Amino acid sequence: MTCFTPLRRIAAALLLPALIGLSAPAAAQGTLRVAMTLADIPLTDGAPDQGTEGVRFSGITIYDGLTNWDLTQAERPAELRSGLATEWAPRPDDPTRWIFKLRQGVRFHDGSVMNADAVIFSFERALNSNHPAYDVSARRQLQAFIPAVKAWAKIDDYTIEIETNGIDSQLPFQMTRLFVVSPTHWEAVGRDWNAYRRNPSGTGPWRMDALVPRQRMELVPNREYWDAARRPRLDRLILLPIPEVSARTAALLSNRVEWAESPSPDSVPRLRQAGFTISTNAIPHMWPYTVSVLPDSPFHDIRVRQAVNLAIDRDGLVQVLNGLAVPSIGNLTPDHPWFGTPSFRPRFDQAEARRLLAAAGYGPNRRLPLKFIISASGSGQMYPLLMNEYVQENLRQVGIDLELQVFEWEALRGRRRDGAQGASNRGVHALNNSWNSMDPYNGLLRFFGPNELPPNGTNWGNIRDEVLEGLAERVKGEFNPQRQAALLAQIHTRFVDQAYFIWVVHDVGPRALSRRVQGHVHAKSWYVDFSPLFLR
Amino acid sequence: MKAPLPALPDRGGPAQPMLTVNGLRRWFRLDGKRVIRAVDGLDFSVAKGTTLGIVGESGCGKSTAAKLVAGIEPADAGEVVLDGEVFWARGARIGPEARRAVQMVFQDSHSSLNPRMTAAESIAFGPEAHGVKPGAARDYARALLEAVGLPPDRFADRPPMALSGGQRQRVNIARALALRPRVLLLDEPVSALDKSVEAQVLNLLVRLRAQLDLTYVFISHDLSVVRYVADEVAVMYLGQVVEQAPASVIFARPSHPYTRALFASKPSVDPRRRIAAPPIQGDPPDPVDPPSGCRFRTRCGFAEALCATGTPPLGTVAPAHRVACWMTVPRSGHSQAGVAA
Amino acid sequence: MTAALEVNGLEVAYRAGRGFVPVVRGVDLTLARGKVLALLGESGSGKSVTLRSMVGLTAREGARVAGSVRVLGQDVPGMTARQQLDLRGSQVGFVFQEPMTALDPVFRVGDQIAEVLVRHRGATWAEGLARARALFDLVQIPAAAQRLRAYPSELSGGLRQRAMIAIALACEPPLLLADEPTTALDATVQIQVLLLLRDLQKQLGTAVVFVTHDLGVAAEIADEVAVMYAGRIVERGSAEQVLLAPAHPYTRALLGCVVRGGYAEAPLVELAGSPPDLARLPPGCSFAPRCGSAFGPCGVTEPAEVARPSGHRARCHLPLPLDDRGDGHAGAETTEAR
Amino acid sequence: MSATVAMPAKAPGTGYWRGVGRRFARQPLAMAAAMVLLVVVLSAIGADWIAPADPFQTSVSRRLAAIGTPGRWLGGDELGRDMLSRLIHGGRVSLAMAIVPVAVALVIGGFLGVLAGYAGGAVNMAIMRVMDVFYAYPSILLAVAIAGALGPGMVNGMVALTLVFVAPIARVAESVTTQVRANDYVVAARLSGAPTSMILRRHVLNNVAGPVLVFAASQVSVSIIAASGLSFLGLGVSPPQADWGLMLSALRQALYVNPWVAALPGAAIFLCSMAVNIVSDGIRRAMELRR
Amino acid sequence: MLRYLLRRLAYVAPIAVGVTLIVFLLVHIAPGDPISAILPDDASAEMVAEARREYGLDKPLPVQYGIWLWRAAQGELGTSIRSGRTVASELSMAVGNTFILAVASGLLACVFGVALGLVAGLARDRIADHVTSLVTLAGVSLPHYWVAILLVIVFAVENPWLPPLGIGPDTSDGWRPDWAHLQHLILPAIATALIPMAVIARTMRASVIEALDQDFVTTLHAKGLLPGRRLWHVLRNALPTTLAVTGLQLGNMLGGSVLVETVFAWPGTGFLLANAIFQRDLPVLQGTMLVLSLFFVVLNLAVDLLQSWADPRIRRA
Repeated sequence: MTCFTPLRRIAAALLLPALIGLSAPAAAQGTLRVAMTLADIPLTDGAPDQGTEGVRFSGITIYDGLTNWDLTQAERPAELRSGLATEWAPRPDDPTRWIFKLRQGVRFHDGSVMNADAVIFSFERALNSNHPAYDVSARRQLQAFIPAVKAWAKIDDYTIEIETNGIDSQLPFQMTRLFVVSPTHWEAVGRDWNAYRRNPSGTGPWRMDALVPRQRMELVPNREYWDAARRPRLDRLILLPIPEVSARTAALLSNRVEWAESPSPDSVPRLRQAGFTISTNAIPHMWPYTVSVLPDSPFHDIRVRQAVNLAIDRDGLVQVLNGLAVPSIGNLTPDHPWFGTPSFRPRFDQAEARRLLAAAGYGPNRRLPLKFIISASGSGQMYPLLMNEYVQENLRQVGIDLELQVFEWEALRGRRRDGAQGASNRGVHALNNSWNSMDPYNGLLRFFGPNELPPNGTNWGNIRDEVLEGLAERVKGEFNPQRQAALLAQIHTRFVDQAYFIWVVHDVGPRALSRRVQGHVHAKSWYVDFSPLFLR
Repeated sequence: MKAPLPALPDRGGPAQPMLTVNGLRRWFRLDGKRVIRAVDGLDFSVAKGTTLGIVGESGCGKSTAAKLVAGIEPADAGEVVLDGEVFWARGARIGPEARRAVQMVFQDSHSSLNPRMTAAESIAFGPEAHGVKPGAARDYARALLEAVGLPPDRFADRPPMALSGGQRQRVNIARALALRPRVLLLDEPVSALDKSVEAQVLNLLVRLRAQLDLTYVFISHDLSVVRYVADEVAVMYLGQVVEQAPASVIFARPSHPYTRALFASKPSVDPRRRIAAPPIQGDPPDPVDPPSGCRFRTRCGFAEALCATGTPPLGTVAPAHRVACWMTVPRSGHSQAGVAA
Repeated sequence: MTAALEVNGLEVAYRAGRGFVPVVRGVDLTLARGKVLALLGESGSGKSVTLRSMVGLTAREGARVAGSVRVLGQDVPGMTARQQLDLRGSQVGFVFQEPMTALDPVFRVGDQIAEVLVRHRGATWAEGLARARALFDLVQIPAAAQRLRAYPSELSGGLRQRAMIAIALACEPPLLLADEPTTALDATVQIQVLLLLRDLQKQLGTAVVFVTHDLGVAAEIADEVAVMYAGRIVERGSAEQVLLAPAHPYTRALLGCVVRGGYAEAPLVELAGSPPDLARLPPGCSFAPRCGSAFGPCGVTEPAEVARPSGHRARCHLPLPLDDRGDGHAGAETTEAR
Repeated sequence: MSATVAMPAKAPGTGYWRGVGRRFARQPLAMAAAMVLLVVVLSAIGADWIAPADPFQTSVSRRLAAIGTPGRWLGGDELGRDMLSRLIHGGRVSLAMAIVPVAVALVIGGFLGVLAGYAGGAVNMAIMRVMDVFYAYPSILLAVAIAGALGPGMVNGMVALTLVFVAPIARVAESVTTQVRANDYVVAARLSGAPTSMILRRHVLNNVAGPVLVFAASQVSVSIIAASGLSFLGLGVSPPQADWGLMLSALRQALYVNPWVAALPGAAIFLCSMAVNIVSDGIRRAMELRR
Repeated sequence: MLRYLLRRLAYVAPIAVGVTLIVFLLVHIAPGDPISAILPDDASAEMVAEARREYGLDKPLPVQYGIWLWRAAQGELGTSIRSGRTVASELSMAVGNTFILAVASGLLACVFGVALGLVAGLARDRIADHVTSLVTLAGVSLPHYWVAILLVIVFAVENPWLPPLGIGPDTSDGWRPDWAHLQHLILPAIATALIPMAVIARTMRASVIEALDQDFVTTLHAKGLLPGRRLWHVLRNALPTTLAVTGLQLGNMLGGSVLVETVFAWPGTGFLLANAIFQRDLPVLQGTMLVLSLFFVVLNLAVDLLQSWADPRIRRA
């Protein structure tokens, strides 16, 4: 504040004092305004775009999945809990067929009843191109997130059966993404998904009240929400897309919003000083380098992979980020049940890094040139330029000349789809892409094995490891949670020991909150539940 | 003065006209439909060693005519014959050697000198373009400066900005002479000069013509200047020659009503002999939309119905005296036909 | 009745670099009402500056002006800016050389006339336009109604200058200042405009100062002639006196330069050299370096103005010719004979 | 008119540019701006020797250090790197981003413009209509769109900016050439039968060069701002290269914390752009030939 | 006048076609597959092919151009790859918002630009001129997006006088000319107007000086006209050039708004364009570029016509 006195004085002299007070914002009691990092309101038809951010704001607010995430506590990683399905299990006689019992007495915002027909309709519209309600946009948004689903059938009004592609224990996680939409409402709006987006109807705790594309979405509580504990306490929730970080900061500081996603590290001291809370929690989201282990890549050599992991000063970086990150030494945080017991601990040890590099044949006389592709910004990418510059400087100290090639986010995604083996990525040794790791598939299984090679998967670096692949097969067939967790811990142990990634930090999902915001729980999840919030 | 360029040969002898212009025409098109008939059928010839004066008011096409003759502006029709050989015809290019034969001096002495070049450089440019070594061209330029009355020691290295109007015009004359031309087209060379300087330049031009065996086409709006330098005079009106005759004849017996009006419009310096009434009324018409028939008819005191329908031919009324007026054509149907001539 | 114009010791200097360069160096003039004075001179002689200084137009350009100017008995330099504005356009009209640039290109001609009447005569716009129409008839512009609505670029040169004259005469001023008003025009148009001015001058009884470099034009219109050289009036007198019996060598040289012979068997009389640089004037008579008759004192002291009883005056060390007969036959014949 | 008095009698032959230099030197503001530019350019060239610290050396403890901190005399950036060194090194990239596109556009646009202006007719039509098409875009929009299409990066940014500047420079070159060509001295040169190349070299180019260069110089300031704008949007220079636009973009958040340090890159851009504008104004004024 | 209009139209038509070609090519020279933007990470090859077909990306470029142009001519700009809304609907809202900003900043730029330029021109080479000239020079030299951030910090954050972003109050539907909305306009309009204002002022100064140097000004003095009337003459003469530059600057303002709209989260075309670039939303990118550049072409045409109205000499040329 003190630094700004001169500017303030100038401003005071410049502007007529009469102007003061004229624009004092007067938010209605109980109206929470949230500044999103997105540039637009995610699609509101139950198949939100813009990834997990879209799910957070337009998915779990208006809709429910068959399963939901439990976002009520901040200490442990978020777990699954029942959503529109009250219970689910594979059929004992055929573990590829799952029976989901549906919750009774749930109504859509349009008043119609949620039942098996509605769930089947929700599958059909996304996955059955012959169905009248088929919507290609829904398919694009959904298909990749529910790869296990092969077929679906209604058994009775409140029971359905889902068939998986082979045995797959991951189905319940995937069902968090299938939001159930109202067939009655779809008919009512003229069988038009665009109309549905303007006037959506789900079963979720929030109803959409207004939508101005690229400007604003207003949600009001669904007073009849089936889970009384999750009935919103706010009068109104307003979501504002403000992609420019300085604009979000300005919005907060001038009291235009009570909640801003991802404040920039540099603004943290100022925000704290102004009385805002910076809420963080290690969320299942990692910010690593996905390396190419192809034979022509230096990272083919495990010593190089480990050396780079040892060269990075994660604590320093966290400090630079003003605490808006936690160091990452694996896909998961060490307190995670699947973390396992890796013997390789990525730490800051540049001497050891130099030794390993020397062993691999690099040294002061033969510096190691590396080329990473990164993005300038993007969903979940944190502060890519700043962080990459920091890492670049770390690597320089151990004799690595890192060249950063910057793309805008979608172009980088294109490079990701090409895989390290793709022609466009020739000479590229790593990809800087953040990954959400909230479930076994997203956190571990998709990064190795032949089935996951781009463009069908995200094994960008061509990791082939028989040990990992064998363990992964076993996970899919294991329905017992404890045993599944044990297997996953083995996978993660092996993955870290092999240093298949260069881990840097985990996201802490930073958000800046006005002191008026009460009831906030920062779950260890990408998602947040707005229901318990209220304003003081 | 030793010229580094050879003189151009005289081909046809003294009897052959130096310059013959046949059917020269140039129309400018304005956005498709409207046409400015800047030069609309021009014929004349100039004997060797003489001066043809072309007189006319602004917009009559005399400057365009000069550029057409010089081949610097493309003509729509016509040809120019130089000493018996075609200098240019439509579509043909002029060779660099032939190019030398016809040079020009412009009215605006300022815009006709490159502001970034000294007097000597401007003069030397032409010879250099024809392969003369820079050193030799420079010496020649200095000699030419001397010849036009500018001591090279004082003037050779001056940029145009540091020269007066009269001095610049002398440099322009030297520049034109540097290529040893046979014909000099002088487009209002003295009209931007003060009277006292005008006399200096006119005298210089007259002297040089004799010295260097030149032929002049001298364009001017000023009758008295033309009267001083010209052997033969052509009067232009709206792109066409209306009268042409030897100077002595035309000043003694102007035949075309326009020529007469032009002469009568010139005030004398004697306050006792004042002009009682303007010889003609009105301004020259817009060349975009010239009057039909005889173009002068709108301002002519003798105009009759005939003048609006037919364009009078440039007919011979006396030896070497040609006039384009219905009144000079016997039995043309004009009430004054034959009377005036 | 006061004189239309009395100028005494007018000095005008323009800023150049650090100092000032004198452009007009002590000009004395008087002009009776209803008379025409031609101010003759070559470019740079200061004639135009003299003219514009008479109504305070040069002070605006940053010129330093000294001396006395009385227009219709009123002391112009002593006036406030506002009083000068009231004088100009109302009691003194002005016609410039180049009507194309002197008229505002983006205003209709009629409005440019009317605004003078609105300004000085308190007319309404409608009255101003009606009067403009009458003025167009006065200056013999045909199709007046249509031409009033035209922009200057839509008129021919002659019409533009007539419009300019209409502006200058809109308030029927007793004094008209004309700066080379016919120079930019073609010969056949020039004479029309000149004679129009002459007729209007007679008709309205306007006194006119007419600046020109053209001796013929001066002869055509002037009652009196003053010849300027290097910022001074070197000779003045009646038109007959100056043009037919010039007393100053410069005036004689000018007359000699006028081409009027037949084909040039004999070269023109030429005036050697060029006008002096006003910033570096030679000592003595400014014309001395170019003067064929210069002798001892010419290069040392500036000649004072010598007047003859007839009123013919000149600044020259040479005694004036005694045969100032006023009929000027001698002068005319000698020049014609060349 | 009379305000300008006859020219001094002595004027050296090659004196035109010397005269421009003299008239330029008489403008104190322009000289000061030229000095500023000279300092910036020299320090950019000699960045490796002048910069007091390694511009890439991070220092967590000196993040956003205040101005005057030992070892960080102009403060530290968001990674604690030395601002002064980064500003000096950044000048190199920023100036390159500003000057190279204009210089390349000057060559291309100048060539096209002179060609169109001198050839006239159909050639002129063909070239200038194409230029008109490029001219039909708001300049920053065009730069953003091209850079967006090509992707971020210094070279892509330069290509985008070059394309932006070709059309305006070609327009100026064309109009100046057309004016010069209409001068009687060019007509006289053509009358002399000199080859076109010689006329262009001796009569056209040296009269066209001045105004076109002055215009191009004024565009450098536009380029500085546009280039930094691209970096701001993430379409310009990539890290870790120090570039003022990138630094401005990276530090804009720190404006809330340490405004004086964070405002430095913006101030550098402003200072440089202003200096360029003042200098090009000064040259323009010095080049005015008064009769 | 009509003939002039037709001539200008004939001149503009090929430019407009050229503009569409460049807009089209711009998108297709872009490296990277636009399809990847619209598909999930692990989309199958069939999905890719299907999307290609759907967006017509499987056809040869000239055919794609033809189809695109034909559709664009009918006002059909396609569908946003990301939002599924039609590009036309995305644009209509954004164009409206940009228009509001453009009008506001255009007014600011014109009023202050003309006023400053007039003051400088009339006070030529005096103190007021030097000061104004420095101010306008600073105006063209400032990175306006940076100024935008500073404006926000000073006038919205440190002193909560004006809102820092958005086009209106949180719950407003559509724009209304009331104070609640106008106050949102102030800061973005100032930031956007900065450069055009400075350029207009510089042009105005030059035109005023040029007008003052013309001979007719002496005539005005000789006619004894009062200063107010003389000023009116000078203004009318300075107008055509200033108009021309103003048109160009207003167009450039549209371009500059890319940056300013980003800073102020102003949901206009610049905001749309920037996001379309980052999201590789090709139909939106194309549509926005097309509309903005065609608008620029039309704007220039309008300025031409205005200019010919203001200057009778142009009409005759």
